[in-house]
Amino acid sequence: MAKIRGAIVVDTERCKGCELCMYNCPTQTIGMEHKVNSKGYHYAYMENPEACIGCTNCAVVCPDGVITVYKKKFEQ
Amino acid sequence: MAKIRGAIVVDTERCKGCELCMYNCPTQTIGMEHKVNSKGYHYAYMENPEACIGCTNCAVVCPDGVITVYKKKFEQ
Amino acid sequence: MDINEIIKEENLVYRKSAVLNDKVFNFCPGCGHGVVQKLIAEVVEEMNIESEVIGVGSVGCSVLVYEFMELDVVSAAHGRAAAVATGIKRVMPDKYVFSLQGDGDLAAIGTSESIHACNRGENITMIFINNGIYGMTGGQMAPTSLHGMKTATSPYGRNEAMGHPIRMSDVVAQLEGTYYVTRQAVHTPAMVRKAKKALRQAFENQKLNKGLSFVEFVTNCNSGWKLSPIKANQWLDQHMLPFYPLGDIKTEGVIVTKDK
Amino acid sequence: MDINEIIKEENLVYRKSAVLNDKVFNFCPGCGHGVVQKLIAEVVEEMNIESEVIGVGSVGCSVLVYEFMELDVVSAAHGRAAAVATGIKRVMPDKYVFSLQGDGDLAAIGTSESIHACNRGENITMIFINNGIYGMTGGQMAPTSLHGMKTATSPYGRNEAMGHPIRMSDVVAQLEGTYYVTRQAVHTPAMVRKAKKALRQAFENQKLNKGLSFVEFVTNCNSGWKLSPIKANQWLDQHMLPFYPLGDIKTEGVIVTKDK
Amino acid sequence: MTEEIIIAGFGGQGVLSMGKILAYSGIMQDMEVCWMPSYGPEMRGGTANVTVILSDERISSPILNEFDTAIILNQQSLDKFEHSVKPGGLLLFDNNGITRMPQRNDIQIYCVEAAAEASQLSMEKAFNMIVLGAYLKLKPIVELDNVIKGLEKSLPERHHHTIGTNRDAIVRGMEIVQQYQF
Amino acid sequence: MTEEIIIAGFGGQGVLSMGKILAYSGIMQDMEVCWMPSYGPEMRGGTANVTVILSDERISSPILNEFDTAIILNQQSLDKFEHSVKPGGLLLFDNNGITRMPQRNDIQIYCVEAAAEASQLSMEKAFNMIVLGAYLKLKPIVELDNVIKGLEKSLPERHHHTIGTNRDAIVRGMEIVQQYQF
Amino acid sequence: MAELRLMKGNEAIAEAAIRAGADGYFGYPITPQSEVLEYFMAENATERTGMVVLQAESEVASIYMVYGAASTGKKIMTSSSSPGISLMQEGLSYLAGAELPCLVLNVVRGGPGLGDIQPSQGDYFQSVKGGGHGDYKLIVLAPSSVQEMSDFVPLAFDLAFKYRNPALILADGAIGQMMEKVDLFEPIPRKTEITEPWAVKGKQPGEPKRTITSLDLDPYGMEKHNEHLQAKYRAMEENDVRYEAIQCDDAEYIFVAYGVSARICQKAVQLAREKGIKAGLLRPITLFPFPKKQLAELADRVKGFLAVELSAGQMVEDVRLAVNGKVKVEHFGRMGGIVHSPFEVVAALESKIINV
Amino acid sequence: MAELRLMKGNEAIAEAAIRAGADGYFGYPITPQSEVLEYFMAENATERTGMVVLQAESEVASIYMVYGAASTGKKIMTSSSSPGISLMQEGLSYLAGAELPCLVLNVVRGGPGLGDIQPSQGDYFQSVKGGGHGDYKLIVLAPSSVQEMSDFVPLAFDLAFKYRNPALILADGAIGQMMEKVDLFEPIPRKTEITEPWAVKGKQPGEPKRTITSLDLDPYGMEKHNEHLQAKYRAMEENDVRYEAIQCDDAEYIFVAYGVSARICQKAVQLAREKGIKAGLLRPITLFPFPKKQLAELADRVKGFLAVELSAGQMVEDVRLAVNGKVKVEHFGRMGGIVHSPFEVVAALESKIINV
Ligand SMILES: Cc1ncc(C[n+]2csc(CCOP(=O)(O)OP(=O)(O)O)c2C)c(N)n1
Ligand SMILES: Cc1ncc(C[n+]2csc(CCOP(=O)(O)OP(=O)(O)O)c2C)c(N)n1
Ligand code: SF4
Ligand code: SF4
Ligand code: SF4
Ligand code: SF4
Ligand code: SF4
Ligand code: SF4
Ligand SMILES: [Mg+2]
Ligand SMILES: [Mg+2]
Repeated sequence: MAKIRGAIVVDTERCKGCELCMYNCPTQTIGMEHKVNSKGYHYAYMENPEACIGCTNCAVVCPDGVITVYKKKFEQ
Repeated sequence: MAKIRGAIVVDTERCKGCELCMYNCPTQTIGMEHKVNSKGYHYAYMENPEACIGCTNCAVVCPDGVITVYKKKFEQ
Repeated sequence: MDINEIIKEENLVYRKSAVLNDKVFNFCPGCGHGVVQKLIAEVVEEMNIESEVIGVGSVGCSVLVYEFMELDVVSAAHGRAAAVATGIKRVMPDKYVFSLQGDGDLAAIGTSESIHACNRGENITMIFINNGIYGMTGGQMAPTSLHGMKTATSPYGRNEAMGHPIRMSDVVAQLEGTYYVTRQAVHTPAMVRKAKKALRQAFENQKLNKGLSFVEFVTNCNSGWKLSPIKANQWLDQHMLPFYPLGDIKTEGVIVTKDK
Repeated sequence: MDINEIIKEENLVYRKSAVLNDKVFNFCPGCGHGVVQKLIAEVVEEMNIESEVIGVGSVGCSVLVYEFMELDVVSAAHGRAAAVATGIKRVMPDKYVFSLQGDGDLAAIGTSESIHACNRGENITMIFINNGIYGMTGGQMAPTSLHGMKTATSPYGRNEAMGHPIRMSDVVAQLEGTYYVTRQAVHTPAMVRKAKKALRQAFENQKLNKGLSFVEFVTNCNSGWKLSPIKANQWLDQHMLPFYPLGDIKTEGVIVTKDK
Repeated sequence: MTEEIIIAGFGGQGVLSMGKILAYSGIMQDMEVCWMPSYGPEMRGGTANVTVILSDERISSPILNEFDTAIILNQQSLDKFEHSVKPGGLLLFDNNGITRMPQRNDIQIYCVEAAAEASQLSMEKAFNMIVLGAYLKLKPIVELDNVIKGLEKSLPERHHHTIGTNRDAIVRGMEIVQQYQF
Repeated sequence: MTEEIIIAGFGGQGVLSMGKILAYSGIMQDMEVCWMPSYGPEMRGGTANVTVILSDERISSPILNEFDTAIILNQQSLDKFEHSVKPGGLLLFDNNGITRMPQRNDIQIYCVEAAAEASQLSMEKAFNMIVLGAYLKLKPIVELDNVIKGLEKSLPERHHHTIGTNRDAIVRGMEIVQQYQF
Repeated sequence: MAELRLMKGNEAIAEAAIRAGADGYFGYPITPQSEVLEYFMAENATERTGMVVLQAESEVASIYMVYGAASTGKKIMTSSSSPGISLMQEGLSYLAGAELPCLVLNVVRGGPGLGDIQPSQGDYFQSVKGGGHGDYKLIVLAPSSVQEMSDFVPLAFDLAFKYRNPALILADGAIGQMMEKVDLFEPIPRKTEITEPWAVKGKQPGEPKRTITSLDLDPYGMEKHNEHLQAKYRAMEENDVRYEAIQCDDAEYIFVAYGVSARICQKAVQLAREKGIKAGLLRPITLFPFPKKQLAELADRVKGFLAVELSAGQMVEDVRLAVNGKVKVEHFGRMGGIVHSPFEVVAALESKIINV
Repeated sequence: MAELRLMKGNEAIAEAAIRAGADGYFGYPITPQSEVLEYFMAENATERTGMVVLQAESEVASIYMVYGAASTGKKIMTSSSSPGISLMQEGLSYLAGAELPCLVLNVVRGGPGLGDIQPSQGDYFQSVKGGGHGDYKLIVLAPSSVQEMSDFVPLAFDLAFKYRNPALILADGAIGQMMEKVDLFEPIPRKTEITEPWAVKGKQPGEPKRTITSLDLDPYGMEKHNEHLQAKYRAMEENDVRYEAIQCDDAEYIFVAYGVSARICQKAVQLAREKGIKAGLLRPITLFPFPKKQLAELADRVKGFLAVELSAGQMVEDVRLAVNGKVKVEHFGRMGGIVHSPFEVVAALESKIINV
């Protein structure tokens, strides 16, 4: 059976910490960093990287175009 | 039997000769004078005075409020 | 029988309203503007509210309304009558305020003011003379000019590139603030009588604080249309009324359904 | 399994459009404006029409659109984007012209220009960001603010005396010149995807010379509403969408009947 | 030579076009010309008038208070412009509808019964050309040929067939004009 | 005496209200005061700053290029305003989030770890009052009593219950401020 | 009652309008003056005094709401900033033509066009020469402190009603946004009875009707009306010039500046005097009527004038017209929202006037 | 081809626009200039040259359609009369700020307010000082004949593109409505290829994108932009002043007048000389840039100036600024649509300048 795995890359310096990606991720992949970026924002990161299915929901709703999404089918 | 008779008074100096009264009179009472008033307009007058039934149609449509209408019931 | 037996004060059945003075209207012969001004005067006189009325004139053939009516009148800039009326009514809520505008005034340059006064539901009476043309300035195309209509600025007929004729009454009827929207005409005696009732209604609504009443009159501009007054009224019947059908569009805040 | 096996160019499924440059949007965190700008960029990129697009910005939070998009853009005065877009499109009929306006811009000060561009059926795409408030100037009441909504100029809630919230899409759908009118939102992934289709449609219509396409986006202004982005989107669902329901309002020049 | 003329009457009497033809005639004769109408809403239903200036030199003011000639076609215009004729100047009028006749005795006064003549000849449309003819008889500042050329220029192609009639009307006007007898 | 101060940080750090309280305190002490914020859309998400002037005389320009004191609450503001402190003047900063430390050696530099302290004491809302306390320790131009009066004036009635906490925060700020060690 | 407060200029003017018994405010938001409308709303002006406050759909609508409301003889106000005031130019010409008193506030920002939102004085010409069409004048007052933002409200209304003419308060982003302490005057109750004979209120039996218009199709009538207006403007110049002279008595050089520039020049006077330059400041308070006579008198005894404005040089023309060539008049100004420092101003005096 | 015709000024300017290769006209009817739009429509300009002609819903819309269309580097025009031009003031400030070339015609009528529709020159200040907000200038040309209504169209477009600045043709009801003979210039074909590097046309691959805006939120950027604009205006003053001097060489007294007033003054010069008064006429053709230098030079050798305008006195201020007190400068004008007679003008010269 093939398994779909995804991954996101967050441009942390551009992230404004709005949390909309986190809220809209169906797999609870995303969390917010405790640290802030140079603008003072807590930025998004993959808290549970293995959960990501590459659905792009987070990237699609991100108002700042901060997230890039990758997806790969793995044969198990 | 009672008969309704009407009469109109045209303020000839204010009449602009638009003919709308004539056109809207149900009894063909009104005609246009050949003479013109000081503004150069042919003005309305009672061509067939006996025909008037005092319905006020002419006065109601006259855009310049030129016509005054009177009406009287006569016992025949 | 002597006609002078009839022409006596006690037999009087119609005379120009006393709210109009003796100046001769500046309108062209046969122009519908005159009838509307007469109706306003009659309604004000019949309601006996001369001392409580403030009129708002606009720029168009009716610009001199203040000359002819024995009422307090404020003359607005082109298109701004609805804003001017708003200003007056807001600080004088107990007065009757009406505005009188042409189609160029209300539906072109004044679109925004008209729409927003309607949307705010200002408790005023907006009177709208739709003659499908800019009368005063010499017969240019108006937003309400019909397709194909020849005007000074559409000498070969209005075409699609110039925009579509707009039914302002239907547009403002969509807005929550309008309470009464009606379209009338004044070129036959029956229409005049009906129109007067509508206008009276619009003024009565103010007394009851009902919000905005919008009374459209489809009239001729025989000069602009380059027809005799009688021909112009016939053209009005044949062309304007099919596109601008008469009747109430919204009553008591509810749009009248068309299927009835 | 190493995440770097996934993060490879050949596995890429989503990246910010290349029509957007690297400058950081001036919007507040979580603002819907950003998503709309992304969608415009994506549609333009996918249609491969960068070199044929002229954008028209307006005054509101999206005023700096010319900073962020790698497109030729003309920045209009407050409220006048529809007129500016008209001017451009009329002399450049082969270009794609879109305008991007807020609700204050399009439905307050720009009412007249908006209505008449729609009524003329200008062959352009009008994009309308309805966030129920004046975002840029600090959260004042907009014509689209809901009843009871607290803003900087209605601190105790919008009341009737301040006018009613206006559904501009429904108003312009009444006009003959509009070909496509739709209301969309962008705060859930599904909505964003749907909205993008609508926007694409609106651009495609230009190619086919269909007349005016009007795309409303109901978005949050979390700063103006004084809510966190997530809370703001919830409020949007609960309050804005019932009053501004999503979906196509007019397609192919015909109003979509609501009973379906 | 400079001739400053006012032509005044009802709207619809062809006042403006008469002035225009006169001006075009002047151009045909290489003169400087200026045609300045009254304009705006007050024209509606009321009077129309136009100032025409023909001159050998550059024309200064297009707006005048005094005229060499006044061509008057109704009572209101007579009331308004009789006093604007320069002493020694010309007043030409059509007495149709005139109730109060001209009074001045320091100017030349001529009458042309153009309205009557036009209706008699069933050439109502050429009424203003009869008046023009009368004027040209009194002040032959432009030649008839140039007037015809002026007509050609000022009329749209589709009306050129009327030029013959207009010419006749002008000639008729020249014939019937006469000094006004107090 | 005239004291010209810039207070700068993120929006949301209470920069403007701190300035306002300072200004009100000045009024309570019969001084002339002026409070001039940066304003407009660039505030959004970015930095906020305010100029406060306290003086015994009529205040001339409300807009300044140089300051006696700069109170700095983030990196961007440090970058922007470090060089605007007059030689010999005061720079007071909170080192939270600061990555490039102040460089000048012709001014007095003090540090107050107000953010850390506020979170430790769970009085995040009074963060700016800790900073204010630190400043007043270094430049006691207004008396604490007058600051409290200023607070009363500038806070709406319904927030007057917080005045005690604010007072504590000010006092705490006075205690923890210390000279910055290069 | 009278009261001491720390307020923004924009807030002070709104509070002053409430206290001055204003009957109506109509306006549209724009930075840097949105606080005016916001203050009225937050303060619930309508409940406090019965004053009407309405957010209009645009500046064009605002000024015509003012036109309508002012026709009733009441105290009516609007406010905006540069682009919005440009949109009101037709309306201002109408208000002046129809002789309606009202109060307009312009909190000027950097232009032209959308420009920026920082303080500027680039709208001087528009304000005093007439940005609208035709020959008309506004009464123009230039506050240079928050206190004056408050004090000039009743003054502006008084002058507006005295002359039946719109009055403009010309401020700038700095004056609007900054807070200073302000001594608020005792509230004046709103007038319930309108006594202006020209004001519309419904034609009363036995009284002639009232008409508010600026139209007269007869050019002779129109000229007469214009002559009447001009006579009024001359009366303003005769009777209502206001200015402040600071250290002018022994001055050899005079700064002429209004609004925020005047504050900077006040400092510049001090700096110049420290340097041994005998400088003074003439601050016009009324920009129209302009203190021509005062400047002309000074011109007889000083060596030069420096007009200091946040503009490319606008008021300097009025200074030159007043000085009429007697001594040198130069201009110094910054643009686009930059405010000059007192040092720059002194340097400009030296380089442009003294050392040439 | 070139052609001699009898035309109204309003018609001539429309015909000239077609011949000058104008690409677009957007306008709204208003007396006394509605013939402009009417002529384009009747002449079917679109068929003749492909020029776009659109009746806008208002003057505000017109000027912003111009703004949009002008952004593409094409030759765009609008026209109106006084109240309509007032409504365009915001737009004009934007056009100047964004540096867009275009042509605006104002056929001035009597003001203020609705006024009347007779000829006036009461919009001079608005035109040359800036009726909109901020520091900006329009290039202002004042035709005094129908011929110039035609000739100034290509000239105005040239200047507008040379400086990337809006140009205004300031006419009046008389010039617009009167017919004169006009020698129409040879048509210039419409440009098909836009070469202006700043014009938007869609971002081309490899080229930087183009932005048309007047916004710069950074005041230092905004000031720089303003300095750039001011430099441009100075260049106009240096290089593009136009005027006509009539019998000035030996004159002792100079009338200064533009447009229709200049024609009347020409007659007045003649009348004055018949009376033995050595009068001359300086007619500014460009009102901005104003012929300051020429007036200053004349001021060194004449005894006085009379500015003759159909206004309460507007251009006279620019004359005074140029003359700078050297000799007497007075104003004579009629208002509200009345046009002065040459006799009145001579009488005014005698009473205001010579016999005092
Ligand atoms: C700002 C402005 N623009 C244009 C005009 C010119 N104008 C006067 S009336 C009018 C249109 C009149 O048409 P409408 O409103 O339909 O009235 P009507 O005369 O047909 O009754 C126009 C364009 C003006 N006076 N002011
Ligand atoms: C003529 C004019 N009036 C007012 C303004 C001030 N202003 C700028 S943006 C704006 C409203 C913005 O609201 P909206 O259009 O809803 O856009 P948003 O920021 O909410 O996206 C206003 C009133 C202006 N710039 N110009
Ligand atoms: S791609 Fe989908 S699953 Fe992965 S983080 Fe984004 S929303 Fe979550
Ligand atoms: S949605 Fe975008 S900006 Fe918001 S937190 Fe996620 S990555 Fe950051
Ligand atoms: S009253 Fe009736 S019947 Fe008599 S004239 Fe008038 S319309 Fe005719
Ligand atoms: S309707 Fe009136 S104006 Fe017309 S002809 Fe009859 S009376 Fe005269
Ligand atoms: S122009 Fe038309 S609308 Fe105006 S008065 Fe004449 S007919 Fe009536
Ligand atoms: S103010 Fe509102 S609309 Fe503007 S960027 Fe912030 S959230 Fe978005
Ligand atoms: Mg009409
Ligand atoms: Mg908004």
